[in-house]
Amino acid sequence: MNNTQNTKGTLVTGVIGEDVHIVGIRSVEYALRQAGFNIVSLGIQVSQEEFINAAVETNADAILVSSLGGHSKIWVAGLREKCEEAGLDHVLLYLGGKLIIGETNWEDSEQLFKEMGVDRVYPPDIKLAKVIEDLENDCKRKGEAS
Amino acid sequence: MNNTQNTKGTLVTGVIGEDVHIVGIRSVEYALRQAGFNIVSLGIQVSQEEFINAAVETNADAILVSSLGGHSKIWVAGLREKCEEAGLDHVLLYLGGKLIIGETNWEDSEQLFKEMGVDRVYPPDIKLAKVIEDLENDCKRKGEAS
Amino acid sequence: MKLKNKKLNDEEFSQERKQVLATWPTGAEVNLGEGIAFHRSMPPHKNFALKLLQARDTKTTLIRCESGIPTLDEFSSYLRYLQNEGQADLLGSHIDSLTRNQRYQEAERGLQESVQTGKWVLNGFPIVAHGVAGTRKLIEEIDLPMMLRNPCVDQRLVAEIGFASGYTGTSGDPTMALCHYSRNIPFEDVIRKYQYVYRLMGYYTERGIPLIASFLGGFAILCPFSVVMAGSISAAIIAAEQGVKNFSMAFNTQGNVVQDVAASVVLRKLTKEYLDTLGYQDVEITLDMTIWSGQFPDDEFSASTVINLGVFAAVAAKSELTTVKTIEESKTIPTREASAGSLRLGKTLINILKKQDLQLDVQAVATEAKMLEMETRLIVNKILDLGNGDAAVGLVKATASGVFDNPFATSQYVQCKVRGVRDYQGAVRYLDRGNLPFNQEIIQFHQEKIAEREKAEGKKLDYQTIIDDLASISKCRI
Amino acid sequence: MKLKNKKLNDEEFSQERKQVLATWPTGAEVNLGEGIAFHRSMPPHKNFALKLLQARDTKTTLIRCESGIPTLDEFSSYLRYLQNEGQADLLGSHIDSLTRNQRYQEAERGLQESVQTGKWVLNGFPIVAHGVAGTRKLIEEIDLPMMLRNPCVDQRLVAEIGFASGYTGTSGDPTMALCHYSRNIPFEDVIRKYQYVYRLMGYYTERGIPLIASFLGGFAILCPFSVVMAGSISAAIIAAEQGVKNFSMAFNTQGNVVQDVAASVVLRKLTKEYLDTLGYQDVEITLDMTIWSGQFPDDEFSASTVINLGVFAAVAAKSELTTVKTIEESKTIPTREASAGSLRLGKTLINILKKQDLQLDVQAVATEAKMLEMETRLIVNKILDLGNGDAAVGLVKATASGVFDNPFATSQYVQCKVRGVRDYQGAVRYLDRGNLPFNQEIIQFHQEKIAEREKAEGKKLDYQTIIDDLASISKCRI
Ligand code: B12
Ligand code: B12
Repeated sequence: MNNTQNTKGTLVTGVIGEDVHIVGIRSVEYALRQAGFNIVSLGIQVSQEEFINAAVETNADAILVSSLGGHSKIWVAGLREKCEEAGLDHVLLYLGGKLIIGETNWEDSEQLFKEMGVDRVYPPDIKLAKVIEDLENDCKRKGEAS
Repeated sequence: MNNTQNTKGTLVTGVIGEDVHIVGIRSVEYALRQAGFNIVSLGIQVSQEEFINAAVETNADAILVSSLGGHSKIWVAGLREKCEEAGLDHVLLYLGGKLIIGETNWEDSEQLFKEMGVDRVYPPDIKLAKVIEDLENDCKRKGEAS
Repeated sequence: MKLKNKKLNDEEFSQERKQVLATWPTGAEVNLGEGIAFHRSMPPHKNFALKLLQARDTKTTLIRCESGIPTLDEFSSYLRYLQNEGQADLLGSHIDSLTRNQRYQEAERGLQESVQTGKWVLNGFPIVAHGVAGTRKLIEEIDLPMMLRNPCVDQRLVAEIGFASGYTGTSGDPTMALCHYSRNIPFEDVIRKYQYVYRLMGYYTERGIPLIASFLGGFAILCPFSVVMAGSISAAIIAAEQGVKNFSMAFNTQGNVVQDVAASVVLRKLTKEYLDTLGYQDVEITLDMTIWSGQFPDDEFSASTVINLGVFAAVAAKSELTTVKTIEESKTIPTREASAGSLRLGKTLINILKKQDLQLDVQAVATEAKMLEMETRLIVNKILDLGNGDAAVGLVKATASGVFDNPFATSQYVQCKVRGVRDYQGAVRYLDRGNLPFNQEIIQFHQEKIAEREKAEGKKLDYQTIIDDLASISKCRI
Repeated sequence: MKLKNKKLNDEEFSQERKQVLATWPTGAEVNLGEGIAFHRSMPPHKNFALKLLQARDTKTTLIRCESGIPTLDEFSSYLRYLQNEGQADLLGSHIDSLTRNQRYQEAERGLQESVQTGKWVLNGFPIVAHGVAGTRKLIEEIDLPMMLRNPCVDQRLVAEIGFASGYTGTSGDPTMALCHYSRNIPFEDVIRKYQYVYRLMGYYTERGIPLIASFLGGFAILCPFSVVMAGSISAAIIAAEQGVKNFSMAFNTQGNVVQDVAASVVLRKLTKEYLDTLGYQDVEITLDMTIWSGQFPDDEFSASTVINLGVFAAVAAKSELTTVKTIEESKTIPTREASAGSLRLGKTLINILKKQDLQLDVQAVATEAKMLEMETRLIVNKILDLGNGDAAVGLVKATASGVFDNPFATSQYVQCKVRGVRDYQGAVRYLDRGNLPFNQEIIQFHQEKIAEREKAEGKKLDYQTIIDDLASISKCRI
């Protein structure tokens, strides 16, 4: 399942769409690398195709999408479907950042993205320890399932 | 009706009850004096009796009560009745300052004090020109009536 | 009884205590020995004076805000909110103004109405109605030092109940009480009542419980600093004689940052010097720079800035304490959210500036401080002269002759001849120096500063200017 | 095409214009002659450059905030609210990021969805979708100067439409666009596109319509000022060559007030000096100190203080302009109430401090400025050296070799080797100077400052410190 023996999993990271906010995902990468994951970092303005190609190439366990600018809905729609087309049936999709402009209810946003096929959606004040915990659990479960 | 020929009217002013906020009424006095009224200034912590005695002595047209501390209800209650007892049937009662702690609706407070027999109730952001105008009108009407 | 700046002897003190405690039933709850034992049982971090000394050592500015809610439960939860959500360093209790004026009966009725209606019918905490038993619950639920905020003529019973309950300081001093909280009580009487309060504090202090007294000397609301500082220094001398050892020298900032900082320099220096010279050496002095206390802007955003500006001056002055107003100051007794938020506003500034060691224009501060020091010295010296070295007697005489004064006093015994006005840069100057004993250099300095503004505005400064200047900060300018 | 810092000739320019205007239907609405006539018909108080020059003459700090709402009606009423209720001196329009990236089709869809749903689906104003006709309505309804806020790689079409509509300036420069708004576009291309924009501005300027360009040089978010200032000075040289005459030299304050003020001194001095030396003498330079642009506190009270602190630095530095964030910065596109309130927050501070002529610790500012000036000179000189006197060529080469750099750049062409970190007093120092061409004195200065903090905290500063420092202001400390 992992392409490297000694990591907890391989993760493709990037900022989706036309978004340039790099600082958040850099912090996430730093924390996950410290926690023992293998990170494939794509930087900013990553298209759906680039995410998928990288995940296929590296046999990734998860794709971590960051989106701060407020256009997440526009950019994330269709990503799950494209993953399936590319044969990435079991890849985990995580999404974090500031997703909706003028968000009034976080649960609504979460619901919206879950319906698009995102596995986990995080609010901006998420503690990275929680993300690590989720990834460890999800990757293990995924490993057992496959 | 006035005890001095050349003024627009005689006004007794003071801060009622245990209240020490002097700055507001000093500004009021200054403005009314400039506008041509005769001011009898009683200062702070004026009791109902002191207001009434001063009004009787000077044959005042109006009593101007200031109250900032928030205890206005406690101190103003009964003032109109005491005026009547003292034979001050036609004296005008004006009230201004910050009347009610945690006031949510100015109209309610106004109503409350009007029911106590106060003729005019002013919110803190009142323009003094409006007070002068009211006084001029009310004093004239009072003069015509008596 | 003839007033004298002389420590009350044990006999006098205990006689008077009996009378004071008898004025209201809850007075009977006070037992000095038991009160001292209670203080000994409190952790040292709940002592106001000790916490301020720590701040002095670490060059930190601590923050608090004012508050007073009638009922115990609500006040307790309000204060805990300020402690936890507001990150307050110290707390206090505004006493309601009925209690301040010994109208305990009415305060008790107001408390009952507040309990029944759930509305805050009183404008503060009616401590006498709550008594020692009730008040101690409050003290025990708060993990910060608490000070009484009670600047009135006669705070003897409130102080007795407050200290016995665990408050570790009080604010209000005879000059404040006379100038702004009384109408026709002779200054002798006011001072005499404060001598009792200070003796009571000395009593605790001598038994190892340092209680701190706060001095303001009259409001600096469009009033030049020298006359109020002369007042607070004189009041401090009176307190020192009764055995007070911890002095929180307070003043209201007025918005010209250089002048506010200069005032802090002078107040610290001269308090130390006068107490020292007069033989009160083993004392601890800290500063408390409170936010502008005149009319506040209605707009909460602008009010935030006025608060920040005061905190900035306090940090720049390395004041041990800043007392902030809230963004709802112009309106009414603030909600706990507004109070806590206003504390965080200041706390953020303090934390960001903490290690920056920001120095304001050293030259400008020094010039301002030099004049201020000269003025203050002349007034204090004259006060001491008038009393033949007795600060209490001197203060009474000085007030009668206008050597001590305030533009917005409420007492008939204060001349209210001095008038302050802002100069071109917003510093407060004497438009009228009344009977203050100034020399030609000072008089000229103020005249020049005023002339500068008159020139810039093309008109003479007069009473209308004073009214405008009183309102200027509430209109978001200076 | 070979990049050169050389004024585009009329031929090149008009060729390129045709291509640019053809990229989207609304491009056809632009007519230069008619645009200039429209500017001539506007009152002078709506010109950004002229208003800033007035501020410079009267030593005032003007204020604005950022905003961008998709629909015309809502944006117009939003801006009028900022003008009337926020007392803004100047306004602007953030362009949405789809438009910034030439995704005009999607921006148009987003605009339609916004109109239909009444929700703000876009993160800015899609000016290309609105075209000249639509945008001019906006300009006509606002009585203040308006600037495009559009720091992206290719703002040629936005600039064409914007200036023709009546905007009188633009922000964004090639260094900013490269560092923070691109991923894999070569610097040559970015600069070349900006040469067009600057030529267009020169064209208006030559015809009596001064348009102002704003320069940031890269974000100073935990990045020492010298490297970003070297970037903005180089970009200004490139603009000057194309005929830009009005320069708004901007930078983000970072919270250490002395350092922020020192940066203003150096930026003003060196911009003037380099433009002068290189033969661009008839230019006007003003400063724009913007609020900290890193992560903001969630708490709106703390956010208020962060805003106030930046405005304070701007006033202390006598900056002609301060650009404020809002108390909702950490959350989302702010409501108009939050924006207007945040403007009033700053306006109150400006008005109160206006005449105070506050001088910060002159000595500390001078020391800080001396080092900063030395650093900035070394970088700019090296950039010019690398280009044999050609700023454009030099900047590209300097970036490739890390002589120009930024810690949080998004472009693969930027080395991101430099690392900033706060010293004990919160000033930002080079933890890693990458390939910046510094001398021993500078290297040692930064090392000493870092060592001071390491000593105080008892541990080495490393990547974790950077992450912590990035978040510190959002956690209400420094
Ligand atoms: C710095 C910044 C910028 C910089 C970015 C510099 C850079 N190279 O990164 C610049 C100035 C370039 C910028 C530009 C813009 N910005 Co901006 N920016 C910010 C700011 C101030 C801080 C962002 C930041 O660095 N945060 C620090 C990091 C550590 O936090 P974070 O990103 O939230 O990430 C954390 C979590 O969210 C989480 N996380 C993030 N991603 C992911 C992904 C996964 C999978 C997981 C598990 C977790 C996770 O982990 C991090 C750890 O704490 C925010 C406001 C704020 N937060 O204070 C606005 C903000 C994000 N920007 C905003 C906007 C609108 C823009 C612009 C569109 C403005 C415009 N119209 O011009 C442009 C965008 C242009 C574009 N093409 O994208 C808005 C977004 C509005 C919304 N979403 O509703 C904000 C909120 C400001 C505002 N109030 O309007 N911005
Ligand atoms: C200065 C001040 C003080 C000073 C007063 C100094 C002095 N000698 O005057 C001091 C510090 C002593 C003080 C004390 C207290 N204060 Co005070 N004080 C203020 C403050 C900051 C300004 C008041 C002021 O001078 N305003 C300027 C004048 C020009 O405005 P004004 O008084 O509103 O008057 C105008 C109008 O209202 C009108 N007006 C006033 N009276 C009348 C009468 C008539 C007939 C008319 C027509 C018009 C009129 O005309 C004026 C012209 O503009 C206000 C808050 C604020 N406004 O910013 C709080 C405030 C009034 N105080 C308040 C309180 C609670 C107190 C204390 C009880 C606090 C305590 N528990 O310790 C004590 C009172 C003690 C006592 N015994 O009364 C509250 C009142 C709460 C409420 N009403 O809901 C306020 C609102 C502060 C707050 N947010 O909590 N205070």
